[in-house]
Amino acid sequence: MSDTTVTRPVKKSDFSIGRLLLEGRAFFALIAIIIVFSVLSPNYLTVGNLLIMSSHVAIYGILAIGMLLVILNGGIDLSVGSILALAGVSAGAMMQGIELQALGVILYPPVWAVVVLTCTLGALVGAVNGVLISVFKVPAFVATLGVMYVARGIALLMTNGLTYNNLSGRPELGNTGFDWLGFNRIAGVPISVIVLAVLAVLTGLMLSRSAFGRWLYASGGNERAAELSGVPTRRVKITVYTLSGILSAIAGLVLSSQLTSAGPTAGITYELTAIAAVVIGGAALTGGRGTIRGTMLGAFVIGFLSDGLVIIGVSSYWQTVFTGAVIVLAVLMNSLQYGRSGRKS
Amino acid sequence: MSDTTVTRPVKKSDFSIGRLLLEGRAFFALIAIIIVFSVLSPNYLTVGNLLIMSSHVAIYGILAIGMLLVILNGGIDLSVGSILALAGVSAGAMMQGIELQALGVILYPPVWAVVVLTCTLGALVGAVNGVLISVFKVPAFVATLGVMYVARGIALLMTNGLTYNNLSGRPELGNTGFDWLGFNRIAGVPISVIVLAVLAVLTGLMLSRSAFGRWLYASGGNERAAELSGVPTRRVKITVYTLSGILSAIAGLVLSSQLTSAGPTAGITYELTAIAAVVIGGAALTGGRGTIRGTMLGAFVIGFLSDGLVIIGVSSYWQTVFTGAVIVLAVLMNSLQYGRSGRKS
Amino acid sequence: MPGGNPDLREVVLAARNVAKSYGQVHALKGVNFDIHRGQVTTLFGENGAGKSTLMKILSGVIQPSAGEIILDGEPVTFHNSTEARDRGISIIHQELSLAPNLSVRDNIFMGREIIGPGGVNFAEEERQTRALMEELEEDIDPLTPVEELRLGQQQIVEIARALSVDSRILIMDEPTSALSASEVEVLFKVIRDLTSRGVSIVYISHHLEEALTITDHAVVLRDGNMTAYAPRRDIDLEWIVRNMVGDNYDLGSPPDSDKGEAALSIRNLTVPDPAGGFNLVEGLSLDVRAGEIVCIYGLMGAGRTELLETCAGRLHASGGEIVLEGREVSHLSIAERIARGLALVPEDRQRDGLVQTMSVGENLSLASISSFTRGLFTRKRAERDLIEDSIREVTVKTSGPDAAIGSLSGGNQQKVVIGKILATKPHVIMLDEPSRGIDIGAKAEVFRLLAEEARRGLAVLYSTSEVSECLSIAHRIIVMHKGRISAEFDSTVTKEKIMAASGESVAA
Amino acid sequence: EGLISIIVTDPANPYWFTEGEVAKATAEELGYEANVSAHKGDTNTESTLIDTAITNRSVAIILDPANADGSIGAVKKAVDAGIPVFLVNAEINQEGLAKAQLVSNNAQGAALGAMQWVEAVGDSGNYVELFGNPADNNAQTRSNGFETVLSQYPDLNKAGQEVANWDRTQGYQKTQSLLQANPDVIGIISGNDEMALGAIAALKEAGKLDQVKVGGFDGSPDAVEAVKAGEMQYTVLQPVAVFAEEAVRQADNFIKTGETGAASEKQLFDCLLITAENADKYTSAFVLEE
Ligand SMILES: Nc1ncnc2c1ncn2[C@@H]1O[C@H](COP(=O)(O)OP(=O)(O)OP(=O)(O)O)[C@@H](O)[C@H]1O
Ligand SMILES: Nc1ncnc2c1ncn2[C@@H]1O[C@H](COP(=O)(O)OP(=O)(O)OP(=O)(O)O)[C@@H](O)[C@H]1O
Ligand SMILES: [Mg+2]
Ligand SMILES: [Mg+2]
Repeated sequence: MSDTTVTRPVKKSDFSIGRLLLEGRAFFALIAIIIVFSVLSPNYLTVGNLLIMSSHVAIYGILAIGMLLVILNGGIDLSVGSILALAGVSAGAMMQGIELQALGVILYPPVWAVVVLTCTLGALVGAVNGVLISVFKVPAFVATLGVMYVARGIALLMTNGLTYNNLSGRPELGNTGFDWLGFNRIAGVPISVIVLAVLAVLTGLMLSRSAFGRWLYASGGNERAAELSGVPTRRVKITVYTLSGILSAIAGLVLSSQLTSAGPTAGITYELTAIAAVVIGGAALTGGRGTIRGTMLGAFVIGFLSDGLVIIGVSSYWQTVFTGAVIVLAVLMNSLQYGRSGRKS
Repeated sequence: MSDTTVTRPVKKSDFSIGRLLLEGRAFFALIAIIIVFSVLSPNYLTVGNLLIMSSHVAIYGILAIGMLLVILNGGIDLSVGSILALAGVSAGAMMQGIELQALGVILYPPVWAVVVLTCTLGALVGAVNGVLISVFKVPAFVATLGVMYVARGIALLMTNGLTYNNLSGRPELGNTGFDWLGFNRIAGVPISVIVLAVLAVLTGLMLSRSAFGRWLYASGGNERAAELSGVPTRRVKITVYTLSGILSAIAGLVLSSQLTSAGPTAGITYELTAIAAVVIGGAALTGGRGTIRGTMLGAFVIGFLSDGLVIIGVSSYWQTVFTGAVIVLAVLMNSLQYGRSGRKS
Repeated sequence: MPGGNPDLREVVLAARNVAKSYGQVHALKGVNFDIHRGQVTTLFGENGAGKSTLMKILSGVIQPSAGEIILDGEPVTFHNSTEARDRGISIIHQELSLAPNLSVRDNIFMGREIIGPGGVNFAEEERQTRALMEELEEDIDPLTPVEELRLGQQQIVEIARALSVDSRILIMDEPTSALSASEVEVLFKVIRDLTSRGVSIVYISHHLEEALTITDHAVVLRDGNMTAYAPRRDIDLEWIVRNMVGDNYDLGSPPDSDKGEAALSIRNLTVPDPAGGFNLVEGLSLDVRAGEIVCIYGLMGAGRTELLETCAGRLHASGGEIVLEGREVSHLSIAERIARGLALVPEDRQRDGLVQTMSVGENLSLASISSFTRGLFTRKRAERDLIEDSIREVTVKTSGPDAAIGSLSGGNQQKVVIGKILATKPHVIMLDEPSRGIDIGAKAEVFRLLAEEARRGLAVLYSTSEVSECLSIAHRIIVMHKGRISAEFDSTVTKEKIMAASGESVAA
Repeated sequence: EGLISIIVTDPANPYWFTEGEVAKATAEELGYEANVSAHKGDTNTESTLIDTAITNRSVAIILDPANADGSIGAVKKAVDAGIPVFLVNAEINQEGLAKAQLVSNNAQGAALGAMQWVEAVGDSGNYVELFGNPADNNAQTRSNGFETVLSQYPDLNKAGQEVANWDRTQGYQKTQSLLQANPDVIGIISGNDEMALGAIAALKEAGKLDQVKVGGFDGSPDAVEAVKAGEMQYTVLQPVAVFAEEAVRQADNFIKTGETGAASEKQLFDCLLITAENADKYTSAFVLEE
């Protein structure tokens, strides 16, 4: 019965040019965008501009990594933009000092503590999403929609709508260094780009090499089957939303550090951009299919396109039109390709 | 084998208090909201205010009807807010006159023609969604996200970002009457509320009495099965998005008539409100489950809640928090209930 | 038996040199197939032989890559199933194709509504549904949502839908895989009635004996080719099996393994129905010893699935205990039970067994990820060895571990699910209807595999709805009825006794 | 005395926050109840808020209109319901509806800013402009005001203009892109402070803050800090605190006497320039001691 035996090597997670060409139409889109804008503007294809554009991509890219995890799990996270804002203003509040009224002192946590606390906050909000979805069985779209409103409202209430402007800390309080994230460069590369790259590599390793990655793909593909195979599907789900919360918080830290200010209205509609990046990168919204490579390509397509339109001076209305068209086109190509291979939805 | 025979009465499409109580936690939410706000403000529970609030609900409600159709089909339509804006400015442009440059004349179409043309435009944009989704197999979320951007961009380009102000027409041109939709009342009831009621009843009839309604539920429940049974699933899908487009256009007409102006930035994030109304009303985002009654309740819950918060003078930040919390709570209750009954996911 | 020489009856629908390829897979390689008026033609073949593919072509669901279809002597092309239905051809699909959110009535009439003056004529549809249910002797209210029906009843609805069309040619692709013996009897009565009215039937089943009682002709497919054809009088079981697989397979006999201590002990287990009312499993006690094979026989709805799923940890008991090798496991998660050596091969492989987005290899290794994980990372080499061993052990027919799971035939998919569980090195393996939708060859292989494992000390507990499968490798046969054990036999029992204990009328 | 409903654009911006707070404080001081809500630039929300103000039987409405054209209907509705409306900060394109329209003199302010900008930047070189939300008339008014002054210097060349929707993040990212396209710019003129602050963050990041001068508009506390720190050259203070208070006082007059006490419906309030020299006179949000 077994006429063809198992001689083909396992090459799923290997990097292969052929696979890249086949899978990622996003890749072609990116190349096309770079070529078109390089022709239209001599300033586009310079190392400096590519780095600047990458630092813009970083924010969306970090959010998109979290979104990818959630989408692989078959969910969606609309709350990332709000968590970003909440994380930003929380970090801002901590940089201004935490007043302990009972003791009558004002604590100025050092920057590393601010970063840790902010990520913890992001994790908590993400975990709320996860619990609502996995324990209380609220559909992901609705749960995260609700949390999106609530987190935004809390960010507004915390600051009374205002923006924290001074995040640089003071040397005498020992809490300087916050702007390092957004401002410094290592070997000419902005820190935010490095953060994105590190997070992407870590997530890529997690997805392709760890048991958790396998669990994630399995429970996204068929949750019941994964559960019966011993995958702790509920834990996977909560973890995924928690990670998305942490990544949103990191994005919030990077953004407020770039702007040296933190406001409660930051990140509105970023969830849509992050989702667009993930789907342009070839992930299926039904779960179980998608790669970090594709998602990064998707984020770069969006970022390089919108920055390119600014550089060549296209009106902002046309930018809106183009963004929409690229989203549809890129995914159209991916769908045509999926349509060819798998019949199952 | 057959000890219990088939004596259960037909009660599927009957109006039944018991069913309402069971199905629609949204109903309780609405009652609770009305009671709480009536206690807090003497102005809340007056006929005048209820009618005013209903006329606010009308916009979301009309969008939510279209969204319900789409969600019953297992899809989602993020473009409704943009179509609303596009419809508004198109109507505005037509009221200002269509200049035919070749002939050197300016046409002033009568109001009925403006309404028909605007609905046709909405239908066209909706059909683009439908074709992308059903023919090109682009996931609904992505297709409508793209169209959302494109339609918004076109609306902005059409008016160059500005707002059409004068929609009342001029008697000598024979195009007066546009503000009738938004301003008039029949027997004290605002026209917009009547439009909503008529659309809801028509949709309800379509869902419960027509073959199309059954096709819609069937293809939302199991598309493959519906297709194998001869349901024209592709046609159903295109129709559903087209209807959603038409309803968005109607909402756009009602809104610009209420405001007596049409701007390209109208309706931003209304898609989220419409989706929230549908899910609060007990529809499942996975498709195949949901009623027009529930959706209307959901729309009223949202509208009466946010108006109530304004009337008692709660800060807009708290409004954001409450909206989120109500979405999650209402759906939490619905999920708990679903969890009890159906074993199947 | 309908009389007359079947070969003289006219051919109503025929396939001529029909071929179908899916990329590299040649599902059909030029098949000729005739359907005779008013007769039952049975199609036999292993999993993946191409039976369903041929039927889908004849009913317009898919289009052939080559060859033609002849209806009443004229070549025809169907672009979709509706066109075929309009020409009088209808089909019951192997996989259930019902909308779970709709009622029985709506499912039966979806896509071909009876339109009255005020929209759909629900009353008329309901009347017809009721009549169909009466004909099928099934007590199902037309307004019950399909999702509330058990699998067997859903299959009945599917059959009713095909019957409601009044077609000349009715194709049934494994219509009975979830039906009880008495329900099968009813169906056969209906089929005889239809053929006497001149309706032609194509019938596919892996229950060979059952199919033999109804057939007028038999056609055997093997690897996309037609390998044999004969009228009823020339065929018997041995003939079918020989043509299907080339050899005579038997389902084996109980292995003479050393039976050790009780590996799995179920004590007084009670599982409530989530919808309330009665208990699906009612104070049931059962021991399975290491090296022992126990078969649970029962009708649909007897509670076998609930029993096994409770032991596996998917459902929760309201009382009683589950003891694995001397230790209580009721409080453990599914993963912990798998780690202790208790694992389940579920009943519905599409819904509970396979991850469709993953490859064959990833599905096989899914339940034993920890065995090839060191520290944070999985080890590719170890995983590949595990997958290759599994593919060999359960003989999956695949182009390689990277093949998409959807490209395998039903039987091979089932083997992947079993392979996945065996790779966890269980001490007790539970299989819920492991033979559902698998061909006789694969079935024999599965049973041989289980006997082998039992000889090495594995405790095996499987459920089945086919009596002949009880009398194969099982040392003991448990009969369940309404959540309780109604009888217990050793391997020398007769079929009649088993069926009597299940509350089923003895089939001919 | 009754309820005054105050409707501002978005309190998540210090400018409108001050507008709402000052109006509310004044109303309460005069013995009214006050209720601040926000339409966030959406004319439909605005119309809803007007309806609730009517429902609440407000004695007056202080409104920062969402849209010069789009808000006319909402104002008309309130007027039809017999509630006097006082517009602050932005105008509507129809006179005779509202009792008063109190706005800062954007054209004067823009010209003031542009002159200061030329002083800081010099009269030759490339510059770019950050433009506010195009649906808001002020964006165009201010841009025109800049243009009137800057077009007098033929060697000043506008190398780019980008819509940043009054938003800091967009100001940041668009500036970075504009810098890529025009690395030699010497100045950025911005339609409001938020966008200017975004531009400053981008310049800091690029290490070009010394080379490129930035001018803002609004006079927000953050911008004044930046002016003090030498990062921003100037900001144009909109006297929002002044006209917000004045609007409530005119409403009070109107309720009591039937007259607003002002000569005309449209009242322009001149903007003031804040530079490093007078920044220390900025005592609280949007208040410059003379
Ligand atoms: N959509 C498809 N894409 C790729 N291969 C397919 C597809 N459908 C069927 N096949 C392949 O075609 C062959 C025949 O499949 P088919 O379903 O007709 O077998 P079958 O005889 O009905 O088997 P079973 O008894 O398991 O139902 C199998 O090898 C199967 O893997
Ligand atoms: N005691 C009982 N009285 C009435 N109905 C029962 C009883 N026990 C079970 N049922 C029905 O049968 C269903 C359980 O069927 P299920 O198919 O899960 O059982 P099973 O024995 O595993 O059958 P199979 O494995 O053959 O599908 C229940 O949902 C219920 O509707
Ligand atoms: Mg088959
Ligand atoms: Mg079962």
